[in-house]
Amino acid sequence: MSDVIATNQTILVVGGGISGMTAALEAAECGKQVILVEKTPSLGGRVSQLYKYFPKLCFPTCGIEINLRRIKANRNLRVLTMSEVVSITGQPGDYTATVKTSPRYVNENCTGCGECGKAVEAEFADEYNYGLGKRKGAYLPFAMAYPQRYVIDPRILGTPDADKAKAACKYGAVDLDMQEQTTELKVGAVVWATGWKPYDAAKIQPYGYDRFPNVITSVEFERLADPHGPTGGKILRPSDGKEATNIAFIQCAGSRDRNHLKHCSRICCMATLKQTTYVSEKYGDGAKSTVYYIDIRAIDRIDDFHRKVKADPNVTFVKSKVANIVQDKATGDLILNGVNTEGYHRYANRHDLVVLAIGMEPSVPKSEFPAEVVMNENGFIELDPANGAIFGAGCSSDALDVNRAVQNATAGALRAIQVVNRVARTEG
Amino acid sequence: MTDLNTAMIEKYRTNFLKEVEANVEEGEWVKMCMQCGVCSGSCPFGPHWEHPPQEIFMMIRAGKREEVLTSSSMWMCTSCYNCIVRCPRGLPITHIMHGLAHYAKRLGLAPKEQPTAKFAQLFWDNLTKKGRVNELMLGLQLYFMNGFAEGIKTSLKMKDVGLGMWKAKRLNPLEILGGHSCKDTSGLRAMLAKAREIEDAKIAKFGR
Amino acid sequence: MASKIGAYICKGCGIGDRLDVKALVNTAKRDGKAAIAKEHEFLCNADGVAMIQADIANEGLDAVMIAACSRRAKTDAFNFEGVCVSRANLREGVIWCQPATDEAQEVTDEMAMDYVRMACAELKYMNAPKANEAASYNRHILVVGGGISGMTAAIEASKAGYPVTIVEKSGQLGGAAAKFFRRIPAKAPYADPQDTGVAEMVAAIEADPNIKVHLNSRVTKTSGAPGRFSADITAESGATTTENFGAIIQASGFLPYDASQLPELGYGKSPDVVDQMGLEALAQAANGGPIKRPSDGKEVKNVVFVQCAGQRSDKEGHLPYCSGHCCLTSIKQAMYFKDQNPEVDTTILFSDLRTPGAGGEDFYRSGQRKGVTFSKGAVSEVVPANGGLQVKFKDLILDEDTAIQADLVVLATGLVPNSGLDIDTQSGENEPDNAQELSVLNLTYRQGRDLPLLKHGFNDSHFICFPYETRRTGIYTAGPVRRPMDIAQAMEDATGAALKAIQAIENSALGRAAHPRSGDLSFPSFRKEGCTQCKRCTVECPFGAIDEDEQRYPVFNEARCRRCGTCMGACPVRVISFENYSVETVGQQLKAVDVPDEFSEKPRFLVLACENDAYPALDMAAMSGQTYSPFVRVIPVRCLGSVNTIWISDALNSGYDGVILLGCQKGDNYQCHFVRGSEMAHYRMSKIDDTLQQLNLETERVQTYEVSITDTQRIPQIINDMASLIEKIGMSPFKF
Amino acid sequence: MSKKQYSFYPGCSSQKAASASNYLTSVASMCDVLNIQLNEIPDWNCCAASIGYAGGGELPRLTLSARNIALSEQANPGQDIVATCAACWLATKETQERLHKEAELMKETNEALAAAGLKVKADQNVRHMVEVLIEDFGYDALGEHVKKPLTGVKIAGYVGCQTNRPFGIAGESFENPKYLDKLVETMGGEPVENYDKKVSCCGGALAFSEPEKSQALIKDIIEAAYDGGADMIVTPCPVCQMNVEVYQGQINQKYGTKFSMPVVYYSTLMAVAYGKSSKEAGLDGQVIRAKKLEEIADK
Repeated sequence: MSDVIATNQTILVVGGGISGMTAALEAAECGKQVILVEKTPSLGGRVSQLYKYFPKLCFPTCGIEINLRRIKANRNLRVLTMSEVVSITGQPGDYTATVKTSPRYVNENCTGCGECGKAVEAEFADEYNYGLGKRKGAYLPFAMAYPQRYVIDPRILGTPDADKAKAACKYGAVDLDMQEQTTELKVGAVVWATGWKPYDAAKIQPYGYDRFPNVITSVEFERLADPHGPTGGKILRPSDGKEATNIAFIQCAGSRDRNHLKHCSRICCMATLKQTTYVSEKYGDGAKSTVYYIDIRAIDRIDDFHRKVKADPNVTFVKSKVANIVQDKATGDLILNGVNTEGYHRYANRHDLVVLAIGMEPSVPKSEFPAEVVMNENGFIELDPANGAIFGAGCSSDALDVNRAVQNATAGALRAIQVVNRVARTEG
Repeated sequence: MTDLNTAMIEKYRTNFLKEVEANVEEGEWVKMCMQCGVCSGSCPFGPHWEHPPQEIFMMIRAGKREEVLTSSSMWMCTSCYNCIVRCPRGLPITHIMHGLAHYAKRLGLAPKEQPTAKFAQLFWDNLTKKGRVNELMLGLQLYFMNGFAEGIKTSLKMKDVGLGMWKAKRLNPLEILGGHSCKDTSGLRAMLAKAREIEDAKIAKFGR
Repeated sequence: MASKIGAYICKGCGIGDRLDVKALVNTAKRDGKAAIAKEHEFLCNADGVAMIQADIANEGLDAVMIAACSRRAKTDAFNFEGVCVSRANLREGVIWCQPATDEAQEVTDEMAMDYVRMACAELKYMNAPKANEAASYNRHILVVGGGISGMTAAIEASKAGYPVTIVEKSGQLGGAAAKFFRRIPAKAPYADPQDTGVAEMVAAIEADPNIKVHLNSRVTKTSGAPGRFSADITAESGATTTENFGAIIQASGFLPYDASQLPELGYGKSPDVVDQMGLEALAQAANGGPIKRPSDGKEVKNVVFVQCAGQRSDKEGHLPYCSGHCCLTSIKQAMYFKDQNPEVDTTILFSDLRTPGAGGEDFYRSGQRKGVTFSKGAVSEVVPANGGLQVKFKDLILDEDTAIQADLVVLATGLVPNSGLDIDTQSGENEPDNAQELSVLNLTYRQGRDLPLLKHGFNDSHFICFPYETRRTGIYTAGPVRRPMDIAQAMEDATGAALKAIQAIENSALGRAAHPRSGDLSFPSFRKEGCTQCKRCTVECPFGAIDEDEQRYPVFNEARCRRCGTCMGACPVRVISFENYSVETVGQQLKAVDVPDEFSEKPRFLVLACENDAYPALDMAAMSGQTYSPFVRVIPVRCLGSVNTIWISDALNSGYDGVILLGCQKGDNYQCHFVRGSEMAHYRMSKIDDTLQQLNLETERVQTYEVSITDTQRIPQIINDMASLIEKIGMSPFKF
Repeated sequence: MSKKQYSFYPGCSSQKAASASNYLTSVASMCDVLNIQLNEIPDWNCCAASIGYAGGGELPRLTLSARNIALSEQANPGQDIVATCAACWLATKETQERLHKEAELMKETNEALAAAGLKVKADQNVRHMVEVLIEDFGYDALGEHVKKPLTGVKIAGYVGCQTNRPFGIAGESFENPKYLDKLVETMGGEPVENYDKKVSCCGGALAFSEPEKSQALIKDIIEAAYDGGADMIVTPCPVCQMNVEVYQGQINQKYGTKFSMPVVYYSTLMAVAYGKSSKEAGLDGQVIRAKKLEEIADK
């Protein structure tokens, strides 16, 4: 931290997901000084928790690897993990950002050898897998985590596990006395790319996410389908670990709904179409997917992917917002009640797993935002002169898919560069 | 132009929609429906609806005036409010259904033998008479609303219920002689008359 | 050529416990010819790095061999300016992927020693690349197309301090948007159509001394490379000026779909059936007053919008994709009527209403609030009736065939990218006579006049995480030419493209490569005397970076080059190489491996692995504790496209029992970030069977796979399968 | 503890010898313990319930409730209006809220009220008795008065529709409100876990006009209670109470079931737990006797 020198020609990028990494890299590769601040212990954000991308069904980790290589190779870019921007004051070309860094309890000596992880016994819900699995109290968040440095869960401090971890490290990397640090950074412009969080599914009461174990969210489903996930890529339902073969996908779970999120989250339709291919890929004719939707929003070049999925005899589409879900206590199956509005057909369909295509909510609400910015009522940062040189990027600015988020982040990088270049010109 | 064409020309005109917006309680919400069907799926009487709410909204937008107003569907509403709390567009569906049913009745288009339509009217007359509901009278009138013979049958069928209630002192045969009432019934009637007058005037203004 | 090598063997992470480090030090000295060879308890910490730096300074090392963890780990620690560095992967590549048993000890040690030998051998033929002095710097950006995208790119680049020239073929700026009455709102509350903003942008451009505009002009010739593009700008008069640029943004926009291909929907039959552009024209004419229908000037009292007209369909002549903006556009256009006169009936017939994002749904609700009628319906036909038009359709909600009477029908037809010539079908002898007019850029590139097209004729990258991964370095597309999009998205896209143009300018000036090998200073050089002018390199370069001179010799344009090495892999006479990556750096590695004789029962086989996907997958397999055959030797390559067949024959000649190539997915949905590298490799390997038969070796000894970075189980399996295959078919006879 | 005062709207069914007279009895006993004073709105009239729509229409119906509010403002100024009947609460609260929001409606309503010499401001809250218990007292405070815990009595909390939707009790969800279960626990009884039919409709509004259809719904409600091992059902709504209780005979005839499931009010439970007699708790008002409660009350 202490070695971080920043000037008012430095660009601060907040958030280390795909948008933040992109904004930071694109600016740094233009020769600008960039500081990338990430709240969690490693870069990658939401995309690192995806199994595949639509519509190509390629793997997010492939792009992450390239971006990480770009980061490792770039000397204009410095990364601060486990850090949060708590306040931003000043004006374009002259901001002061206060950054709070939580202790990792592991210093740069860490080689990633994993001995501390082996030594520690305590286990905790694995954030990377949305709590579907467990991880040790000393852990590497995921295989491609960067920095490739372990983390000590503060919950093991003061327990014998903490000392075991320390003892297991031959390189003096475990430092249990690490303290929270606060640093003030002088920066010229800020790109805000803190992304999104899944809407709280428990609030969608008729679907009983809080009551029925076999109702899960689409982000959780990504982890189930991923061979590197908690189930080794098997689609096992939480209640009894049985393989699910009759899966319902409910669209607009929390989106397009004035009781929840008013906006359309854009990605959910495509995510569901993609996830039906996971099912077909694993089980072929052995499994059925049913998509309950209002409108299928497979925008632009992607629509042919939509038609391809439609042609799959194992995928059924029902134009209907499911009214409610009832659990069959005996089997843990779920009965979905509703009406197919294409010609009024009432249904009570049984499924063994229900996936809620969960809506996209901006991670940082206006109330918690460290500076005064113009947000629309959906909580997305608008492009507005009143924001000075604080620019929203990626899903902080709208509900976007990865491709658009990256374009938007690249644009955000230029907006920041315009400001610091102006500073450079005036300072000569 | 042939009648067929005239009929065709009426289709998807917003005339009926506008009529509903002007004359039906909460009618201005009809246009906001996005046909998700959550209301239709949420109704406990759903299977008894010939046209569920979301379909009725589409029919209104398609200009199907007669079909909507003569339908028995709205009369199936049990006022459970499931549809209201689940509607992603915040339509006050229960009230719209009530409004449509009332409007149909007011225009004399409601199905003649619709039991709820009849009962609802009995209920209203009963309560406006004295300002408070006379449960016994209401019950009896109801049983006999389909004629004397029907009435005897129903009464016998309901006998045990009545008996039970009476034993539990929750039904008083003497109510038949009058029973509960507001004091200021004249004021109350005047008030209702005035309210009715105001409402009629508005509907007259729109026409039809 | 590295002359003085320092070899450093780390004992950390269990390497010291698992391997005979003393032996490795000797191997580095004896076989690796290292001037200095040291072991260290914990090489990546400050003390270890300081030791190496001291040796570089005091001993004049020009090359450093690090035998420790994977090259993907501790990159920052083992990064020494101006010194060649190679990595022997003893951690992920040996101890983590081999069982810690006594039986395994011997072969594990052999593995480690080979990797040390290989890393030293690689260094012997490596030079630290230096920036090309010839690199040129030109901050001037050429923007082709003066629509919203082009104007945005120009304004945003200028704001960052870069001069811009816009070339617009029509007589005015503004493109399609200038023909709009209003645009879809871009700001909260997303309730009403808003001004297109074209006038302000034009004014801003005219007021900006940094932006020059050529109207009624086209680009008739483009040559050069990032930092030194030269473009002929030809006016209608024929007058041509030549200007130099550092980078190019192609914002050539779209052409409306030809609605006359939809006679069933009445287009061309009745003047009162228009497309969305047609409606914009009517709205502009009405200018806020009542919109009148073309046939008889009657005020439109009822209008029907038909969504997805000729779109989202596999029918001949229809567009297979969704044009993205049409739903929002129809809502906007319905508002033209409603805002002017709420009594006008406006009906939108759609199959899926697509109004994504925060603004989209608000705008949809606003349309409903204003009384626009939305109906999910499938339109079959539009015919004249009752002095107007009748739209026949199936109401999918009411489940009945029905019809609407309308004064005016608007077909939401899609947009078609204006992306110039399809170089895959229209270059060389297939080039049409009017190619020059048809082309947008008229590149003088060996591979054709325009950018390669993707599916559906759109330009540029189809990558999800790298939308600006252009196949013509320094030339970036923006706006609807690269994906169907509305004004808001086009402006974002153009701003992003402007950054990439600026980035290309700054990096080419320093001789640095563009994505994905960002910052790489190495570039291909070739020995002219050896060249047979076979043109494979010029044909196979995925980025069209290599031209040909008069004598058909390749002309390398470094600034266009992405350093994948596909040319190097293609060259049959092996005259193409990079300072730090060449036929030798890899060839010497595989030769450095100690191949036991055929009676040893210790086969050897080679894996050439894509450094971005296959190699990391092997690292992660090891991290997750998977083991695989100890007889494999893995060499990472920049791209499978850079694999020269000589490596295969060298390997087989020096007694290897098999070779596996691991690359990325090829084909339509290619995942190779050098686009065609993996494809080229597969093609070349399909030809290698003859070579094998000549050597009379079994063809299955050489195998090529498409793998991905997530194949952490599959790749070890592939390796083990090769091991058992060799057991089955026996060792290679070519061992000495 | 000082007396809490509220303007009280009993509603038709709670009148003497009316279908929910026993509800009122138990409420009175409960309030006596909790030291609540209910000031009845003088000359209140029927709210027209939801079924009033057909005959009445919008304005007349709302005016009826407006009259009650106006009378309350006159007689019990500054006091929240409290109703025990779900329909009464819903109709009055809806009117109060709409009058508050819609100036035009306020104007027309007062125009009509003028004919009865009344005027309404509609600025006072309209609350259900359960809200008063939870918000103004809280479970702990309610628990303090328990003398005879309802030990061993298993009770299905049937919330029904109109106490739950569209307004509901603050902090509770529409699909799975927990307050009845918590009240049962507070009174020492045992709630039925995840009672499926908790918020299902009993078809109350159409019990008379569509008996078969509503009784089919009632059947499921009672069945689910038996499945949960319930000794009785508790409800906050007189319409629910009556429908679910009194038609069991007819349902048994139609479906060959052997239902005899007591249906009581939360106030009944509380009165008993607070040590009141069977009579004071309105247990004599049960068509299907709640024997387990009687035993406790008579101890």
